[in-house]
Amino acid sequence: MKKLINDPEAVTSEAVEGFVRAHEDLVVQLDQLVVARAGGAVRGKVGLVSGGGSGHEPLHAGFVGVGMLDAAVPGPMFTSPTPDPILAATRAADGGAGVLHIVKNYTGDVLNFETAAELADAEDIEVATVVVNDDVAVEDSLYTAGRRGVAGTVLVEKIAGAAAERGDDLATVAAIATRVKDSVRSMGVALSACTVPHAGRPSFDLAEDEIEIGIGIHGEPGRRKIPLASADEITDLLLDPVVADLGLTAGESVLLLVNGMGGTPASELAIVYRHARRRLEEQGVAVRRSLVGNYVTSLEMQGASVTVLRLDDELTELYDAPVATAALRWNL
Amino acid sequence: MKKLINDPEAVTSEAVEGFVRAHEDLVVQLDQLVVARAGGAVRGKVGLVSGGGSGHEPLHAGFVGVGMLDAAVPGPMFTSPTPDPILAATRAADGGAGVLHIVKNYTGDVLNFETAAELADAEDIEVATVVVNDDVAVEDSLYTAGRRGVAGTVLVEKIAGAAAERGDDLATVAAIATRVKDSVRSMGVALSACTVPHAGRPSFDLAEDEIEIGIGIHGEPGRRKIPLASADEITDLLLDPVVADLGLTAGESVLLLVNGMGGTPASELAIVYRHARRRLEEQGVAVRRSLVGNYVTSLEMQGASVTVLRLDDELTELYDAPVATAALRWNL
Amino acid sequence: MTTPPAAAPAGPGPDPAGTLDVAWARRFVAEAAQVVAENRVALSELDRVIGDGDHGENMARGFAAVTAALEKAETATVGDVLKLVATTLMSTVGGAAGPLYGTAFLRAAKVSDAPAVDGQGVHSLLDAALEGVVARGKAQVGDKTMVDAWHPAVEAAAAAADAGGTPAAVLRAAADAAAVGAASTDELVALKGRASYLGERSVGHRDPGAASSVLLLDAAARAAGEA
Amino acid sequence: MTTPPAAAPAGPGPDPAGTLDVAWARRFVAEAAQVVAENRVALSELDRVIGDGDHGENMARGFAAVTAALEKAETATVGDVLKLVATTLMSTVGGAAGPLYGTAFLRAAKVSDAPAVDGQGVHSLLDAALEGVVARGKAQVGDKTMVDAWHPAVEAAAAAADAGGTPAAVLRAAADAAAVGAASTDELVALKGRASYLGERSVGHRDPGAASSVLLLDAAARAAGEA
Ligand SMILES: Nc1ncnc2c1ncn2[C@@H]1O[C@H](COP(=O)(O)OP(=O)(O)O)[C@@H](O)[C@H]1O
Ligand SMILES: Nc1ncnc2c1ncn2[C@@H]1O[C@H](COP(=O)(O)OP(=O)(O)O)[C@@H](O)[C@H]1O
Ligand SMILES: [Mg+2]
Ligand SMILES: [Mg+2]
Ligand SMILES: [Mg+2]
Ligand SMILES: [Mg+2]
Repeated sequence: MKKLINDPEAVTSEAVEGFVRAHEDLVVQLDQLVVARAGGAVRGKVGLVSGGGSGHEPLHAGFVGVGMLDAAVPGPMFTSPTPDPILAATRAADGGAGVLHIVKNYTGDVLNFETAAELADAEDIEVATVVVNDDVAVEDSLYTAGRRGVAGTVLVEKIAGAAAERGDDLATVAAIATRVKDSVRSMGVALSACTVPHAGRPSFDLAEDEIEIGIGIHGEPGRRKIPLASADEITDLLLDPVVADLGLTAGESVLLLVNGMGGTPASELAIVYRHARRRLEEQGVAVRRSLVGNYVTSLEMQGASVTVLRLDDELTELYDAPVATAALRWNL
Repeated sequence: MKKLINDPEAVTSEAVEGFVRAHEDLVVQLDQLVVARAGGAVRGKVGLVSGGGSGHEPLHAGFVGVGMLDAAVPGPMFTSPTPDPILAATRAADGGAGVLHIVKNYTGDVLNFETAAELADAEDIEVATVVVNDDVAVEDSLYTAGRRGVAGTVLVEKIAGAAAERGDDLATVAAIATRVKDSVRSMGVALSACTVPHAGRPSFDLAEDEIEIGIGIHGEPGRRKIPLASADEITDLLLDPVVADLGLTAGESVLLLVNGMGGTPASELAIVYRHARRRLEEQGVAVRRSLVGNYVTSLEMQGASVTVLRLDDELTELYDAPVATAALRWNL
Repeated sequence: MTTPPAAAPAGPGPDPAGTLDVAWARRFVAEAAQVVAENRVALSELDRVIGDGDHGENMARGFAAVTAALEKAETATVGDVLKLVATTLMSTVGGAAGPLYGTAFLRAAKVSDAPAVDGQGVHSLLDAALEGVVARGKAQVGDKTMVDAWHPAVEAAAAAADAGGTPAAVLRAAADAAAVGAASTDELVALKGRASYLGERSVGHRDPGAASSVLLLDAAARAAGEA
Repeated sequence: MTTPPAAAPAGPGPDPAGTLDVAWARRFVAEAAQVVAENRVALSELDRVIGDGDHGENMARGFAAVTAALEKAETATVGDVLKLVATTLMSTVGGAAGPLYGTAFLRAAKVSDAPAVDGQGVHSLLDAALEGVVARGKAQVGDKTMVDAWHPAVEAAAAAADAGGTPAAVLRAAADAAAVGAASTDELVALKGRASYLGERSVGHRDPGAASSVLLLDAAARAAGEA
């Protein structure tokens, strides 16, 4: 294992410290491992809190700032944070109008945020929760842990953040977040596994000519291994289930997000984007907004995911609204 | 070799096509492999053109837009473009006030831009050239090819771009670009080599416990191999020669850029940044601006470089000026 | 972590009437911390295969924190100790296991807030723990989770307690049944937790949380037996 | 590229007076394209060790383009062919080698704009090529570049031409001297081009541009000998 780290146990705390110092115009670090918007909670604005295991940078701390999250809670590497820092973040984000928890659907994240929400409630902070579950690689069923939350989370955070920023109340912000969650689907592929620092070895094994389709973002293996194929073929394997699950039809408008898993060159993401866009357009779907880059990563994993969000006018307008965070910034 | 590509020979053209489609609000592609600012040359504004081998994305096309480059010329993978597309880019960037060529100091780049400048001159387009050579891993000498241009190039492009945008004439823009070039130094490390698609094998060999200090950005081996060390130790090995070469002293202000080589997790870059910043501050140097991320990459190489730019008020103001490109965007 | 376990605190010996007291609870924590530390890599490896490879880390981090917290804490009852375990695990383990074990210990603490716990008391305590896991995680037997260890453990504890077993005997019965239950997860398709994402590919591998549950119950039994 | 070389175009046979004509120039291009394609991987491997591993790619791309361009072009003189080679390499090779070879062929074309080139003419042509490389690249003998192949080649060509050698003999002398010169780069520390970044670590490896220069000069000699 070769990494630019000091102590495997200190990766998260040192990385958060470095991140905050590099972006001190945008964020501050609280006593706990919590990254909050500089200047504190905005009075009267709904606060947005997200968090989860570390190793997915820029998620979530990279999205703290104006127009998006008010606080992020980076847990240990690939491990949900505990309720304490989530509660601290919730307090920091509360401007008196309540707080939305944006949670990726993993048992650990759901349970820890649930506990934190109970504790916040005991302090009279109103909390609403949206659980993002955009990963079509996993079947959604009442009898399983359900679909995972992956790259679509960024879009929920961006769009709900814009709604909060324009002054919507908690119920409205939560409803918009839920609408985004219901309109977004993703699927990913790994060409290589990642290595969690304290584990010291790759999270799964892949032969030189194999790739893993339907991976999560925690180094979990995917649904199946297949032989290495061309970028266009792989893109089809990611895009087709997304389109099918969304039930997209000709004439609809979408946002297309091609997300890198951390170790993928930008040129490869552009090649995946090129084909996904062509394919959508061939099906009569208009790609009105695009995002290509490393947004929800798995450390140094090589691979990518394709996310499609069905757009309407309001979601488009909220997506376009000003944002100033470390990893997304426009119109500000 | 596992890559998200179709044909190794088509990587650059497909990636450029995908990139342009994903950012059609900012850029257009010309007939040749040239990426130009959407809306064409700005009348009366000095045009900025840069280019070089591909594989360093987002450099250079990711920096085309308002406040930075007017056109970029992506060559074949790690290979300087030929004079023809450079000439086409120069024409596209010319708004009647002349064009600045920003060239990284590699024999191939210098010679091809030189030829293109001669051809532009023959068409009565005034061209000035700045050759960026910030890599302190290479000794600068009249009797060698001299220091390479690496991550500092981004800062030359940003700051000269702002000067052009505010209306400075060609001589002034070139002088500012030269001032940035003279005030910026970099040094890099590789934890792993990268694999050029058509080569199909790593650009150099590294054992499991070795790293390469003083690498360039073209998969060239560096000055020396050393055993893997801690992030803080490696950061010192990068930062110390940079500070020494700049002759930085207590009381000065700098911009600190920690650049990822493409396959490095954001958390590791933050850890390098954290230590570099601490070290600079211990020496009484004020870090006034920071940039941490993948800006000048070597495909999927794992590693990082540390760049320090000595700041004065004018350079700071130009750095802060609005920019809207695919990879750098603020105040717009 | 290869440091030796904290020495069992000097306390009253085994109660002649066959009850467990706060000293047992403290010995249990010491035993548990040691065995979790020893199995850190093994638990993470189980989790690497069908999860995200951190279960050993999570548990080791949690029990190291419990050990540290207990050193500084005054505790009068079994319930005091279990409550400290609960809150510490809840705030240090993270992941799925943190809230699940945290709730389990919290519920167990509530029913053991007495100076001494007999065989029936041990059963109640285990039963409350299982209820806590199910309340939070909503898993059923057969879903390939820690419930597959806890459920047979509680059943065996009930039988042993009804037969008038000592606390040590009840815990031994529970631990042994948990081991069988954990082994039964090998052949199951996971329906809850991260392993469920693998579907059929989860078959052939043991659930890490079930494995750690066996370690904890075994530590409890050994702490009682050695008393 | 493993396609066979374009068949040498039918043209006049060897000039009895011992001069080279446009047919030779076309044969030279065909030979060069073939040998560059055959050595694509080997040249890139040389470049991988002390450069960026693309020299074979660059040259193969360039000569494939030259072959295609020449197929469609009318050429009356040696100079016509060399000029087409020059502009095509300049616009397709990129990197350092593109402008360097481009300028070399451009300068050579300028001094060979005649229907027939004799032994002295071959020397002038090679001399002009070398001057072009030096004018652009500013390298000296001993800097571990293609100049280390070209410089002895031109000296040998001068001697052979002065001795009244045929064009074929002059080219053979040049090619053989280039091979010795290229081999001499093995022990040099690079002072120009990418390999210079390696400093002492460049010792023990052959310069790729010197190696490709030998291939080109040898192709020229063979094209003359076979005429
Ligand atoms: N819904 C659930 N009910 C009961 N136990 C569960 C549930 N989900 C997960 N678990 C248990 O948690 C264990 C995983 O714990 P851990 O690896 O620490 O957390 P994470 O999965 O968040 O990384 C699983 O092996 C399983 O026994
Ligand atoms: N300044 C120079 N003068 C002469 N030849 C040079 C010079 N710089 C580089 N070369 C030649 O160019 C060759 C490298 O060509 P190539 O690999 O195609 O370009 P690049 O180095 O840009 O990748 C070297 O092996 C060397 O022979
Ligand atoms: Mg986990
Ligand atoms: Mg090159
Ligand atoms: Mg786990
Ligand atoms: Mg080269």
